Amino acid sequence: MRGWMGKFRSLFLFGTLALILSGCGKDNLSALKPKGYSSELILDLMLISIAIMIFVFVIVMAIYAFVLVRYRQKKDDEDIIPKQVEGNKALEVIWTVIPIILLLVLAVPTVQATFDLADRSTQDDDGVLTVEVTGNQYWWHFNYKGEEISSSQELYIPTGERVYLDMKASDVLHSFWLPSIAGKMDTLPGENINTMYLEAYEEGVYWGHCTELCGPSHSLMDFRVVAVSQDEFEQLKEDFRNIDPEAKPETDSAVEGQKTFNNKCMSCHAIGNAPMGVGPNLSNFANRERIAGILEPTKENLVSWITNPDEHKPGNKMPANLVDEQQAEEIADYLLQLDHTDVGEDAPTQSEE
Amino acid sequence: MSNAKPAHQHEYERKQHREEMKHQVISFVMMIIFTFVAFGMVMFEVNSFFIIPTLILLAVVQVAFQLYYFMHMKNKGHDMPALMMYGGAAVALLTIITFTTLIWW
Amino acid sequence: MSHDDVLNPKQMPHDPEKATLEGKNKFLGFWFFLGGETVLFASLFGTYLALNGSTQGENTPEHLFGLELVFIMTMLLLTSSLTSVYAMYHMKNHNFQKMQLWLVITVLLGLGFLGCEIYEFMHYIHEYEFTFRSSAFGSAFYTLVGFHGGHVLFGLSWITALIIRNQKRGLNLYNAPKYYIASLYWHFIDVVWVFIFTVVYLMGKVG
Amino acid sequence: MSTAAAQKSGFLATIWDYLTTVDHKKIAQLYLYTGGFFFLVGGVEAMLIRIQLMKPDNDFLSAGLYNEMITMHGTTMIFLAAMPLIFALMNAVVPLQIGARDVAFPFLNSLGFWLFFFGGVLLNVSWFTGGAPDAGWTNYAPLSTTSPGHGVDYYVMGLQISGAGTLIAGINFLVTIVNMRAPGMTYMRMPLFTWSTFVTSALILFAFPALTVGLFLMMFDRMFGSAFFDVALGGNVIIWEHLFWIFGHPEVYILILPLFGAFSDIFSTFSKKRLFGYSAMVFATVLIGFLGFMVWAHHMFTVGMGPIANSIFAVATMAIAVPTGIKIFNWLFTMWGGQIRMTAAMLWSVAFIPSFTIGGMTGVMLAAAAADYQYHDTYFVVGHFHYVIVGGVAFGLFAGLHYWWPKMFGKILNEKLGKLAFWPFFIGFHLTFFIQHFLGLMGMPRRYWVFLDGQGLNTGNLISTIGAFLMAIGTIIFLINIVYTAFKEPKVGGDPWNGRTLEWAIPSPPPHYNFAQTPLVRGLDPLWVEKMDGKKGMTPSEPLGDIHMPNGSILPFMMSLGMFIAGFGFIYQIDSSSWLIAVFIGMGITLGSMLTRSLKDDLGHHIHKEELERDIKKGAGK
Ligand code: HEA
Ligand code: HEA
Ligand code: HEC
Ligand code: CUA
Ligand SMILES: [Cu+2]
Repeated sequence: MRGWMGKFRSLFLFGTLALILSGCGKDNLSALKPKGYSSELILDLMLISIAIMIFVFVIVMAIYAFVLVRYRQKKDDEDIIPKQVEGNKALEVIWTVIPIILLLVLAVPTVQATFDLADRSTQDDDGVLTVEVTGNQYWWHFNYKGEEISSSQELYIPTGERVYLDMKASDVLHSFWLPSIAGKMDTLPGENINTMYLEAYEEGVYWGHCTELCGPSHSLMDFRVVAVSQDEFEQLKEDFRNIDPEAKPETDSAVEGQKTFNNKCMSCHAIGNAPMGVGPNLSNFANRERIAGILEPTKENLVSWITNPDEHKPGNKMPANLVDEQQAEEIADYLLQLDHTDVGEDAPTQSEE
Repeated sequence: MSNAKPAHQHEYERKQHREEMKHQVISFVMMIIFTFVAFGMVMFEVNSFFIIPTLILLAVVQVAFQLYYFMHMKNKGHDMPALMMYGGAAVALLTIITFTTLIWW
Repeated sequence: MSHDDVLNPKQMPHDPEKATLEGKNKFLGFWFFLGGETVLFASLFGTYLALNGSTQGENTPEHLFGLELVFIMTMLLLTSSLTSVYAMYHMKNHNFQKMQLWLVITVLLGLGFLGCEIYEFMHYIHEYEFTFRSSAFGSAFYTLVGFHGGHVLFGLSWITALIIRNQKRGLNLYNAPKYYIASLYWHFIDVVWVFIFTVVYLMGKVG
Repeated sequence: MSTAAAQKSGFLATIWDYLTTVDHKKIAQLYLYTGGFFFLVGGVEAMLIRIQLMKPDNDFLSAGLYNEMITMHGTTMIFLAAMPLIFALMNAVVPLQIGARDVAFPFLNSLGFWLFFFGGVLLNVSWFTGGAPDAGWTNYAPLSTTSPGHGVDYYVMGLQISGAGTLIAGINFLVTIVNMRAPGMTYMRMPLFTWSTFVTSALILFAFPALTVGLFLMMFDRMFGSAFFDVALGGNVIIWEHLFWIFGHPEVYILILPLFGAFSDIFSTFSKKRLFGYSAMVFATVLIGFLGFMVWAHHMFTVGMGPIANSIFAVATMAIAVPTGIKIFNWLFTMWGGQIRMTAAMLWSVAFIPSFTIGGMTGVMLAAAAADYQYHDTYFVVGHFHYVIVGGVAFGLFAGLHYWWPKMFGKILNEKLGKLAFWPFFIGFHLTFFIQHFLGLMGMPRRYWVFLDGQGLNTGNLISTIGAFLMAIGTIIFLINIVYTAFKEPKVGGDPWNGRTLEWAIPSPPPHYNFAQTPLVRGLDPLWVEKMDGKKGMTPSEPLGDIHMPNGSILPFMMSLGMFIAGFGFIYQIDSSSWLIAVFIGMGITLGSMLTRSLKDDLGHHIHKEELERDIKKGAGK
């Protein structure tokens, strides 16, 4: 299926179209710059549809322009009464049949692609990774099924293979959108579990958004997917399993921070492997590209987040003023050294551009 | 109520009404029978693969009697009502199909 | 047609309910309304069917429902449908008092139905603690059946109001359409009930 | 009685007249004023949205307020602006086009309006009582069921009440068109605007009950503790989505079809030709209405219904392009060979064709289910629906208003100002919404309070905001035009455009009984037929005689007011059961009024022959 649709791309019109469109948007964020199987498949489908639409539009506009230029009433023609034409069978058949044909041309690849993207045939095979994704107001949690590891906000996947996502929500509807790798899928509370797959071609940090209105901070529920080589992914699993929540930080301030953190924050957050809590798992916090999905990872921002998260993400579930400024700084020192893996550090990301 | 219609027409109409009433009573009897059958099947636990389709079929036929005889949809001058009832029924059917197939997965 | 003709027709036409333009409009408009009601109840049925497994415990349809009462209710309502047909039969024959009488019987049967339904609900609530709030199934059940019950109540009030209002002055071209559409409404209530006893109770028992 | 009141002069008498009127032409005006007002409200909300999105990380509006803004913008525009404005045109025109003296249910017509009015007011009261609804116009559960405060309660009650009004209006038009046509006005001679009103009303009849049920379930969950959407008790949140879209998709055709009808009339009038392919146009209208019920789940492609359901709904959705295409080409060929007069009404109609075609084509792109996994809930969708809604519905309303303004008010809207309003609006419209398709594909989801800097979205959003300001300028010029016309423009006769259909056969504005004598219709475009036979006006189908007219009544207003009061009661009884008093009072007023209505005979009144003869001498007969 990819074969014959891929071939369309080499056609002139498609080539140019693809070229023009790919001028749009940032790498690793735009649906127009596919870096994975699904997004590429979808882009091909889009291109087919756009080509059909351009074809139709040109015809409509040609008739339109001709009519408007040719049949405008002239100054002295006010009394002319045009012929009252009732219709024209032949013409009417033409503009019924041609659209039907065009739509069939679109419908066939649409159905094929729809089934292709819903394919789950390899999910239960050996060595195929399934990640349980949970959408929460306003953060994401990822549990790597059968691997005894989990992460929040950033999902790690190996490139070149299909990773399945089993998705649900803990509170309201969310939707997981990763434009440059795949499309999107809603996460629902309750018993309905949705499944989709990711297949990234290249290593990189890909940006995703929540696309289902989920409250005031809906627009701030960003996440990232870090695609790394398969070797690195093995390494990552290793690193994650070996996280020691009790590990002693190097600086005094961080040691203080660890204490306060264990006291005040562990009811919601976990370090190391633990089931999903009320707040994100912070195991590898220092590896995150963003704090809470949106803030540049500076100490200043982190302190500000810890003391007043609501200012950055209105309506989020983390209470403000749990600790004072001083303690927050210490905690920040602690969190910013939770650097448990080197994997993914040099993967290209959109913000570099 | 005073009635100035010619006697024969009056008689004719009455006869027609009686005729119609007879049909209606027959349909009532049918409806009662259907109801008995439906309840009977469930109460005496007639366990069969077909029981649910049968129940639904009985209901549909019974409703058709209501509509066509009791509510006179079979009479003339009911084209538009029929159109709209069928329209409603079509949307209703789609809705029910959806709610029984596309809600849980 | 003058006002006098409408209120005191010199001659009753064949179909008094459709003799005036207003009557024709009412007749048609009401049928259309019933078309819309079909979708309304379909949405409720759909919701019920989607949620009838969400019982959150042992208060399942099989466990709760007793068919005897439902059978009695069905007979009451079915018969009331026939009695209202008799009423319309007498309307067509311009026999006003008989029409009123049959409508009174219809109302009594309807009241009987409503009484049973209230008893049924009370029974579920007190014996089984099965309420509107106890599970999604409970919400769906009471909403569907309750909407129907609400229709019964409205229909009864409507017909009663007509009976009382017109008792003194008899049938005319102004109130004939009102009677007619009220009886249509009453039949439609029966139509809905047929699906309720089939889908909710019988199919609920079958499981 | 309305005639008696109208004879009393003075401001209060006028108010009383409008409160009690059952005249479809006055009800049309009421719809126009309220709908117009709500359009401005929705427009101001749109402007606030665009200002917030002018630059990245903006904090012009707070996050919560932004969600309220989009919710109210969508809800207001769809339910309180577009629909009533459409009803304004229908009420003003449809009875005239079929040669009727009034609608089938004048009383219900008024009730429909007042229910809509109070529903709309109730919804907007939420701004002043601690927060508007904030779960999107689609109000998805469980965000809506768990939304704090009373915003969503207002949504539920407001839409429930105005929805009841809409349903009533729909039934009224259906019966009017079936029963009230003048002799000779067969179905296949009805003007396209009447046809589309008919189909639209049928859509209303079948679509609104689904919304009604959805709103009831939502109301029960929020106010009475039921568990339809509460997953902890076995509820299911998808039910709301289906109910909403079973209503919601037909709703978008409810919006566009009447304007398709208006465009058909306008193209034909200003090309001086009969509509090309009339029967195909009728057929296409019916087919769009029919197909409109089978495609709702295209709004739910990413919900997880599975590939089979997605494929079926995708293909069904695409099918709608065929009848719509038939329409586009028939319009083009109506102009083909004609004598096109570029009046303001025609200008809006001509601009509609490319705009709507683009919107329709992006619609078909969205219908490709797999591709929708990328488009869904992004600005691509926002681009799509504003192209069809603004480029179709809003353009259509402007066109229709220009076209029928003289019939409603006896004056032609100033043509120069009309065109002056058009250009900024038209250019602004494309500036605002074309770029949004690309924003969506570049990674901008919809309903985003802020977008972050450095994602390549800044320029696009700025352009979009600039466009919105141009639209605002266009709207303001249109408002100025209305005022200017009211004071400066001369009165015109019954037929200022050289019209073809029946409404142009009587004076502008028409007397309240419309036709002194019901006309005899002898073909499609009846007035044109007579004109071609060298006659000045329609041939009457009846001798001059007394005309039966309905009486005005305050009861519709009272019933709706009762619902309004009860609405507050329902909303606030959660906080304190003493609010139940408001429910009882409100329902008491409503039911009491209903009882009064059914117990008190109301046979209407007659306009006597002599009075008509006097009118005719003054020019009402032609
Ligand atoms: C007036 C309103 C209106 C109209 C007329 C339409 C018309 C169409 N809409 Fe649109 N739509 C909306 C209003 C409207 N829509 C709104 C408000 C939403 C978003 C709601 C929300 O989520 O808030 C929406 C969303 C929406 C979606 C969901 C997107 C998503 O959320 O992911 C889809 C998907 O299929 C869709 C499809 C279509 C199609 C196929 C048509 C077709 O009817 C269009 C047909 C017309 C043409 C195609 C052009 C003319 C035809 C020709 C010239 C013939 C030849 C053409 C071809 C062969 C292609 N619409
Ligand atoms: C009929 C329907 C309709 C109409 C006409 C419009 C018109 C407009 N819409 Fe609307 N829109 C919707 C229906 C409509 N919209 C819906 C359903 C949604 C989805 C909501 C949701 O997600 O839940 C939406 C969402 C929506 C968004 C997306 C918000 C988001 O997802 O975050 C945006 C953003 O640009 C937008 C912009 C506009 C603009 C700029 C106009 C312009 O065309 C408006 C032009 C009008 C004016 C500019 C009026 C000017 C008035 C004045 C200047 C007043 C003067 C004042 C006095 C004299 C008192 N709309
Ligand atoms: C009541 C639960 C709760 C407590 C207690 C809590 N948090 Fe949080 N925290 C959350 C939630 C929920 C989020 C996710 C917020 C969001 O993104 O919407 C979060 C997010 C964070 C983040 C950003 C996470 C990321 O993945 O980028 C940090 C850092 C953080 N919390 C630190 C702390 C610290 C330090 C404390 C103690 C002083 C603390 N939290 C206490 C609930 C809590
Ligand atoms: Cu989560 Cu939007
Ligand atoms: Cu749609």
